Amino acid sequence: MTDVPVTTKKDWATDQEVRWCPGCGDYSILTALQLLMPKLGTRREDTVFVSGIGCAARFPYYMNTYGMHTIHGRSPAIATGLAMARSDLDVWVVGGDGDLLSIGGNHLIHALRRNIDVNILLFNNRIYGLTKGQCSPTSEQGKVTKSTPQGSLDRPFDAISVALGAEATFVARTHDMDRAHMQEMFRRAHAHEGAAFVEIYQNCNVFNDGAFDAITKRNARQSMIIDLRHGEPIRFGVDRELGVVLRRGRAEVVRVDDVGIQTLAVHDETAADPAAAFALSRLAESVDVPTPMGVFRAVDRPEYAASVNAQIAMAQAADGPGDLEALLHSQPTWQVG
Amino acid sequence: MTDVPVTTKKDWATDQEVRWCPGCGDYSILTALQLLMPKLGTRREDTVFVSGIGCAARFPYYMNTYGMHTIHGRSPAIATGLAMARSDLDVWVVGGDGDLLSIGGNHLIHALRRNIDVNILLFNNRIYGLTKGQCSPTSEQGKVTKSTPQGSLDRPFDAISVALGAEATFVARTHDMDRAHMQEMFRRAHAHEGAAFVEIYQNCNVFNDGAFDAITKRNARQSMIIDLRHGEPIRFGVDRELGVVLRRGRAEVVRVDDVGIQTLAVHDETAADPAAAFALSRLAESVDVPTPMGVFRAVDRPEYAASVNAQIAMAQAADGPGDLEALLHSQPTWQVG
Amino acid sequence: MTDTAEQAREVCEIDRIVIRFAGDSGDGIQLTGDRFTSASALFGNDLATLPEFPAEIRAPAGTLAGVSAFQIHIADHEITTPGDAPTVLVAMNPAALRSELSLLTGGGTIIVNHDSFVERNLAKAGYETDPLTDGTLDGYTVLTAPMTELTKLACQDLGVKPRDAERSKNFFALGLVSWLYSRPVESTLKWIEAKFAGRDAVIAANRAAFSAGHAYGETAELEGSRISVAPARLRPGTYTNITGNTALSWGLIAASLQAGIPLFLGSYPITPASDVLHELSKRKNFGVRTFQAEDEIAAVGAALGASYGGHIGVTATSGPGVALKSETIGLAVSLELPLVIIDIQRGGPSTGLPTKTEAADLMLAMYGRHGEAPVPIVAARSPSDCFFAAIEAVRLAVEHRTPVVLLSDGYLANGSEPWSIPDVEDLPPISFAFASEPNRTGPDGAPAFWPYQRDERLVRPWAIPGTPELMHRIGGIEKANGSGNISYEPANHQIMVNIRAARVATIANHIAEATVAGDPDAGLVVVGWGSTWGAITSAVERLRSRDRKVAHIHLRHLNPMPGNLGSLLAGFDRVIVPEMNTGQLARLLRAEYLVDARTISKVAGQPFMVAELEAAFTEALDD
Amino acid sequence: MTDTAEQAREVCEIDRIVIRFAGDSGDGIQLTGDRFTSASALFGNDLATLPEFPAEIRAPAGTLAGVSAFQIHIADHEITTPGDAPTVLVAMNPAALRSELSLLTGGGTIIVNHDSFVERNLAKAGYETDPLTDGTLDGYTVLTAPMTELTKLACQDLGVKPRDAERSKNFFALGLVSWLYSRPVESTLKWIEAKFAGRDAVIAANRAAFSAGHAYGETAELEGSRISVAPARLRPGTYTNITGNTALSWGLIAASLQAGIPLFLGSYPITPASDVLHELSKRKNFGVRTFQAEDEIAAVGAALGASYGGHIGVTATSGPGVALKSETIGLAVSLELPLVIIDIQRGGPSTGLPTKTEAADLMLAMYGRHGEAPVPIVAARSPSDCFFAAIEAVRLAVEHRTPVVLLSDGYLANGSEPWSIPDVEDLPPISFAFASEPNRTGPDGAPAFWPYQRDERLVRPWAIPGTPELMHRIGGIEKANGSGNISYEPANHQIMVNIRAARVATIANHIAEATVAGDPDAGLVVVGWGSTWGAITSAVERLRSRDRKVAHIHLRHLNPMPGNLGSLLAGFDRVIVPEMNTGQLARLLRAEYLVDARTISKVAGQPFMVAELEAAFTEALDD
Ligand SMILES: Cc1ncc(C[n+]2csc(CCOP(=O)(O)OP(=O)(O)O)c2C)c(N)n1
Ligand SMILES: Cc1ncc(C[n+]2csc(CCOP(=O)(O)OP(=O)(O)O)c2C)c(N)n1
Ligand code: SF4
Ligand code: SF4
Ligand SMILES: [Mg+2]
Ligand SMILES: [Mg+2]
Repeated sequence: MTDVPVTTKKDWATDQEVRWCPGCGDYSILTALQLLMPKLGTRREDTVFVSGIGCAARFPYYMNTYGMHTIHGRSPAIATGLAMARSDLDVWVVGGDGDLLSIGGNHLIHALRRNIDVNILLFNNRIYGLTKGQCSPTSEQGKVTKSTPQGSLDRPFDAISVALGAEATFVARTHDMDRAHMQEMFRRAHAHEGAAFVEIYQNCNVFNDGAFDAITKRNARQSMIIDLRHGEPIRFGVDRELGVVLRRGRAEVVRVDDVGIQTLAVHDETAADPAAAFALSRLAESVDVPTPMGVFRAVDRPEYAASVNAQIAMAQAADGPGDLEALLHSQPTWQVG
Repeated sequence: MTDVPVTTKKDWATDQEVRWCPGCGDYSILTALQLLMPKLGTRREDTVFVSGIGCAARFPYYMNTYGMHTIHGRSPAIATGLAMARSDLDVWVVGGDGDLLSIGGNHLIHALRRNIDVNILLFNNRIYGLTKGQCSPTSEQGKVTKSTPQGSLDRPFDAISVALGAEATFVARTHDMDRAHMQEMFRRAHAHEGAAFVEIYQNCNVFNDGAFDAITKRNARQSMIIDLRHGEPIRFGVDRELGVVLRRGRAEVVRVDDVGIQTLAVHDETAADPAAAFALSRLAESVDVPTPMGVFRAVDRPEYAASVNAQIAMAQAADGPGDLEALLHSQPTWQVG
Repeated sequence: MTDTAEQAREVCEIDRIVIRFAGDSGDGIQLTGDRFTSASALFGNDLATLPEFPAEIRAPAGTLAGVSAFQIHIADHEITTPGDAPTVLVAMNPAALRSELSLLTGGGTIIVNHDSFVERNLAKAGYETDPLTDGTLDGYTVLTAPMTELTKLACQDLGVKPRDAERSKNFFALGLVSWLYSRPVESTLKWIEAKFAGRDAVIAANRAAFSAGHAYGETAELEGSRISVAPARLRPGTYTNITGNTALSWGLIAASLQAGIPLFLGSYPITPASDVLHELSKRKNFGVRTFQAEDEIAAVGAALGASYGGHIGVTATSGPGVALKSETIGLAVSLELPLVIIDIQRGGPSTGLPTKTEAADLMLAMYGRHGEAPVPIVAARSPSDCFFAAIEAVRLAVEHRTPVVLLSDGYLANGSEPWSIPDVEDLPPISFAFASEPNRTGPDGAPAFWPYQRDERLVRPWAIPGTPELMHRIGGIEKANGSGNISYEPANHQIMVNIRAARVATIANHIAEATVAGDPDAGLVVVGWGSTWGAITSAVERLRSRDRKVAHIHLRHLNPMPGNLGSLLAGFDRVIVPEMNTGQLARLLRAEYLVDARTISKVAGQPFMVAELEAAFTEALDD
Repeated sequence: MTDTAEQAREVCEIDRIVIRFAGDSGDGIQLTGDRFTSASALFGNDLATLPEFPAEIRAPAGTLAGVSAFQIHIADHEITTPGDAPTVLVAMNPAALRSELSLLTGGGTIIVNHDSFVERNLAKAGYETDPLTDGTLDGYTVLTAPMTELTKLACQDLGVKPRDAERSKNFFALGLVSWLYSRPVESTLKWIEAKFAGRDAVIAANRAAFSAGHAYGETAELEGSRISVAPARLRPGTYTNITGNTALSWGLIAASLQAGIPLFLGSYPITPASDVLHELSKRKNFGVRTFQAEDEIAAVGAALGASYGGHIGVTATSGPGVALKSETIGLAVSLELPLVIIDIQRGGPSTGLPTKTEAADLMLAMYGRHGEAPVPIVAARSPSDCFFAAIEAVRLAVEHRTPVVLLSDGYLANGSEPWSIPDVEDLPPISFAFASEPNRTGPDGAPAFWPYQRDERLVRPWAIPGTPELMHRIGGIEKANGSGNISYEPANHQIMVNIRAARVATIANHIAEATVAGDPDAGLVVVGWGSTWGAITSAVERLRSRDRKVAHIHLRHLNPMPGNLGSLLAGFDRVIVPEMNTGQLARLLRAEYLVDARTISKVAGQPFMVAELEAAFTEALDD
């Protein structure tokens, strides 16, 4: 990426009127990314945003890059083909909790295990926004929605647990109320080679307003957000009086004084074994308990397209560059006349 | 289930000629189940086997119960509807690693999170058998198959990790070489209320012969199978000299002498937090390291259909049993003439 | 419950009027329209409505993209459409005026909220100058009222904050329009109480705003006198105003009662079908099970599984969902189990125009499966007809053990009309019985059960799990006719392909014949299906009132087609087919009967206007 | 590489022969058939083959369900089918004899492995008594040989274990048949060396068995003398024997070279399409990318993503997969990007008959999407023609920026025929260029890019990521023609629907016109598509050799159809359409041209026999 032209936020914005409800959390995510892109040292023409369908999925229309607004749930699969064909591109996938965890769940976990080089941003508002308020795979049990007047019976997924169970190499969580934190996660995701999965707690102020207030409201954050920092003991709380220990394979929130700093778990996002990260993901059991934010896991594993290109190179080294004439004569032949 | 007639294996077998390759591991699984069914105290007419497509998926034809051999990957969804509609039935789902983890992966994880009362048997032979030998989502990286002549590039799923990441309430693993162990797992799965997921290492002697020999061969088992027993320290090895500890959130195999019995992890399949079970699942990193077998997790959570029926009962208690006449007049009406 | 409008002096009676309410999505336009509709319905008019939402996503307030509209046609006689062009436009803001004005009939009446015509809003709507003063509205009857201000004023002493009071301005408009068009008042005030029960401030504000609007009409000097549309002479009966999706949902419930087996809906939300899921999920007291699946494939799969278990498996979706369900519907064809696939059509292809109407999925329903996989197709013709279409779809599915596609569309789904509530006793029966015992003797002389042994209608037994002796396995691989065992026999496959075709074809003997409306002896016949019924009917009536002869055949069943259709068509020298697609039914008719059926096509996300069809029919008659 | 058969005394020359090898799946029948095919090809015969596998799943050895067969038709003149009925049946076990005997022509020759006719095997095959002795074979020429024993004997001194030696018995049969039908020997011995390179014991055993079989023919007293089929006078050229799936895969590679952009195959394994994935995954040195996706939807999605990136996105599947891809194909229609969907048709509906052939997905290809979503359809007519059909499909997709469906079927996919290898220079060009710069000036006077600004063929620019200045967003929601911005405008939607239809319709101006084979002045025309070409051609030739006049039009393009087809059809008084479905093309022709096209239907998982068509055509001519 030599001499990438200097750009500003507005270079990355399109002329299209942004069409989300006033107050929607999607705006702050869009702003965070539009402000970040000029700092990533990439070109607009080398960047592609791929999405499915949903409010979140309208995202590509607002980024002055290449973009595909595809069909519901299929963006990870479509982005997989694009990333395989064009490893030179910077490919982002944006979608909602319905788009990526309900109808698109399978494409998501397969893209993760294959380590496709795409940055996947899951806008989790725990509701179906675009279709006006049905429950989603992240809606809490008992939630009353248009489709569940007596309360949802489905146990929700924890997006981080799902990703870690699917062999993901980069897994992080952030939220729409903290631009700096979002940008840090996006920057890390972009820097990661392979599939980078970022869950963003996002407020749908029309159909699920305040879903994350207990955690993300300014005054709540210190005591409700477990800020994961690589190499540091996991601590949080107004006076950092709380911490996390890993006991018998599971993570527990403790008072630092009760256990002593040295017993606190030291966060290692690079651990080859995802078990500890998974244990941490289980802390976010509901929307009103301290919830880890930050990078859960970031490990190196060959990125898919690179391996694909390597096989092509090997094949060409072995059989020489493709020669059609030779191919057509590669089976037994005989002459007539 | 009062006075269930006494039956024997042959009552549970159909007159259909079994059509698997001679030597296929599927035979031993079929036998194990046909021998077990008479002991479960259920009726044949109350039992339904639902499958997708694949060698494994031919299973229903050989069980003299009700059965649906459906389409590739959809059996968990179809069984979900059946189990929701008929909570009185004993519903089993049988499928291969392609059927349930590739095309059917999404239906599987959603059935697990909803805790649908079905017993899911995953015949994992790490290959596509019926289509004659392409790689599957559980094939090891680098595997040379018809579709991957230069070796597969995909990182495989660990079925147990996927299930645990998807909020499964019952998760177990067994293998086709040990009838007693298979039967024990099937019995436990059957007894579990809600979705019971059992992965069975199964040998495809035609397209992936010996895939599990390193673990399941009689002489290898003692040292390669980590036998999970609830409430007991996790030990294995010819002289039970090896064990498992849970350290910093992850599971490690150790020499018992080095750490002392008291530090060994005591297996708790009923732990509310799936983290420890997940940590154990990571031990099966490849097919040539000690691999845990048995029940990883078995916790109580309301079974889906029961909750559905409860909502119906609540609705009837509240609004009275459905009255069409009243429904048709439930909006403002007016008279003409 | 009925109440009557207090009549005032100098009211001029007219036979029909089309009013269009328009404003920002946030202005509660749909609510206002719904309420005006109920009042008119209770008053006894015949009516038809057409809500028009902005695209699924919310647009910024005050912009053209954010305009929401609701059109209602009320008359003192029977009508079949929401009206081509409104004669009255209620515009709550500049954007509404701008986007809807073109629809208004020349010289029509425009009622605007003057307070919203300020710089910022004008700019957002793309007006450089104020249309109220720059001559844009010359030739129209314009009635402006400072609705926002007067509403705030009215709420002043109620302790309602001005910002909240402002939200009630749509009720001011409703009150004003109610006065202008002599709508009953009491019922609306009562309704406000009920609707906002528990939120006293809101009730107070809305009542005050409504009354203020009504009073404004009475007192202010309004050009043009007050207008009234007398009640229509509808067939006697008890009426309710119903939308297509509600009628369809109730029809499914009625069908499950007629069949005596529970209803199972497996669905995945999608516009404009989601309301079927919403409505049925509120009806669990009927033993209805609703399942919001992870996707459309799981939704139809679950429905099929429920059908195997002895329930009526139903799935409701729109085009994109039907495409996804294709493989599973093919399985249902092979399993020969009841299944109802509801396609509430919307603009396509792909995501297309999710909130706009279209009827271009007929060929998908007919041919959208691999191999030879015929399925019966039923279509609804009006909002209330969705009730009966749903019953018919379930009847065919259950009695003939087959998946059935039920076609509706966005226009029917959200549109409404008064419906003479049928007597529950008169609903069509759905008769069948689960298999209860073996149907043959095995080679060993013991009783045996053959799942594919057929009755005279080629229907196989429906043996559900739990039934002793009848354990059997079914699947999507070709089966030996009779035993149902897997069979790769060439001859057997040919037989099964033929039987699957015959099973559907013979349904023609079990459905109503096609009937001819209008002039059976006309030279020209208009053949239609689905929601074009209303516009075709009106257009045909207009032509006939001008003594032009036209016949109209409207198809409830698209596959198989009624047995008498071929001979009926042979009786006309011209066949034209108006469709909201590029000519799908026309192609089916041409292929089936070799008649030169001509297409009148409109694929613009909107229903046909009566005038459009009237013109097209006239042309067809003249050339 | 060619070699010639050593000729022996008393050989009787015949012009054609149809040999069917049959045995247990484990007996290596396909290998034997393939080898006999190559030998015959190298010898210079024209030929056609028809492998018949048992159902996908392996059946127990020795059972009827486990029988695998391979039929080959060799001739000294041009032939187009693998032959209706074999004149020679090689049966390696009783089950093979039982399941295949009925196919054999009366008085045909039967060659059996005597050793396998023992109690157990006879029972497994359902024979109560030994067909070799109970008169079952009266009227046939029966030639029995103790193949197993003689093979073991031959291998005795090679240090090969008897059990392994037994595995070579199919080579004994091959040797014997090679002698009987005067096939070259050397090439087969050479081939054995190559095929089993590294496994010396196997090579030794197979060579020994083959030679023993050949010697057995020379020495033993065989009824009926030795037969030879002379080389065919084929057009001069270099020939290779090729299957449909190989030809199709190579065609895709050729097309990517012609277009100058890489090939991307997104696929999910399914019979009978998997071999395309297998073949292309071996050709990465051509820069081909192959991706085994998690399912068919991901496979086509990845292909579409690759197309957006500037590759030729292709997906290969069979009916069930096409059904699943429906929604994504609809998206491709809306995005107006190149995409090739290959449907290797098999028996349906649902899982149907996975290993049997059928051609019942035409309507699915034509109409299997929601909304109005037309796509071009191309069909292959013979195994080698799959090469050119693939190039044509890619050409239309790339040049017209549209998804294209390419139809083949199980019969073409696995069948083979000699192919005169084309000169690479003569392959059809594929011309297009990626957009490289802005295509208009924006309001601000600055250069702008409109992704939906069209050229005279209504084709939009293909601007791929990485191109400066051309950043743009596309999606499945309706777009404003030109700018490509989301548009809910009714008028624009109508325009876009019309353009999408016109885009495909105008392709008729860019494809070859339909041509008439046989007698252009006949009264009867046979219209066909796909793999029926061989059987129709032979049947037509037979009739014409009996001085009956028949014309034959075979369609490469099913949508749009050639511009001259309508006028051509008008020139005949009878139109019949043989199809391996219930009449899908016939329905399209009837709807399009209002001609009374009659269907000759066969849906039995097998191709038409020439005799069947000959009879049907004769009947059509006579009545
Ligand atoms: C195949 C298909 N099924 C269903 C829909 C309807 N639909 C559009 S968006 C959506 C889900 C929206 O929820 P989410 O993905 O969480 O995005 P959000 O709107 O909340 O940002 C659904 C069900 C569709 N467009 N296509
Ligand atoms: C929709 C669809 N796609 C693909 C196939 C082809 N197919 C049949 S079984 C199968 C996978 C078999 O592998 P697995 O599920 O592991 O079962 P196994 O045969 O190994 O027991 C595939 C790809 C199909 N029948 N239907
Ligand atoms: S519906 Fe919710 S998620 Fe969608 S734009 Fe509005 S606020 Fe945002
Ligand atoms: S292919 Fe493999 S899995 Fe299938 S039946 Fe044969 S041995 Fe078993
Ligand atoms: Mg959401
Ligand atoms: Mg498998």
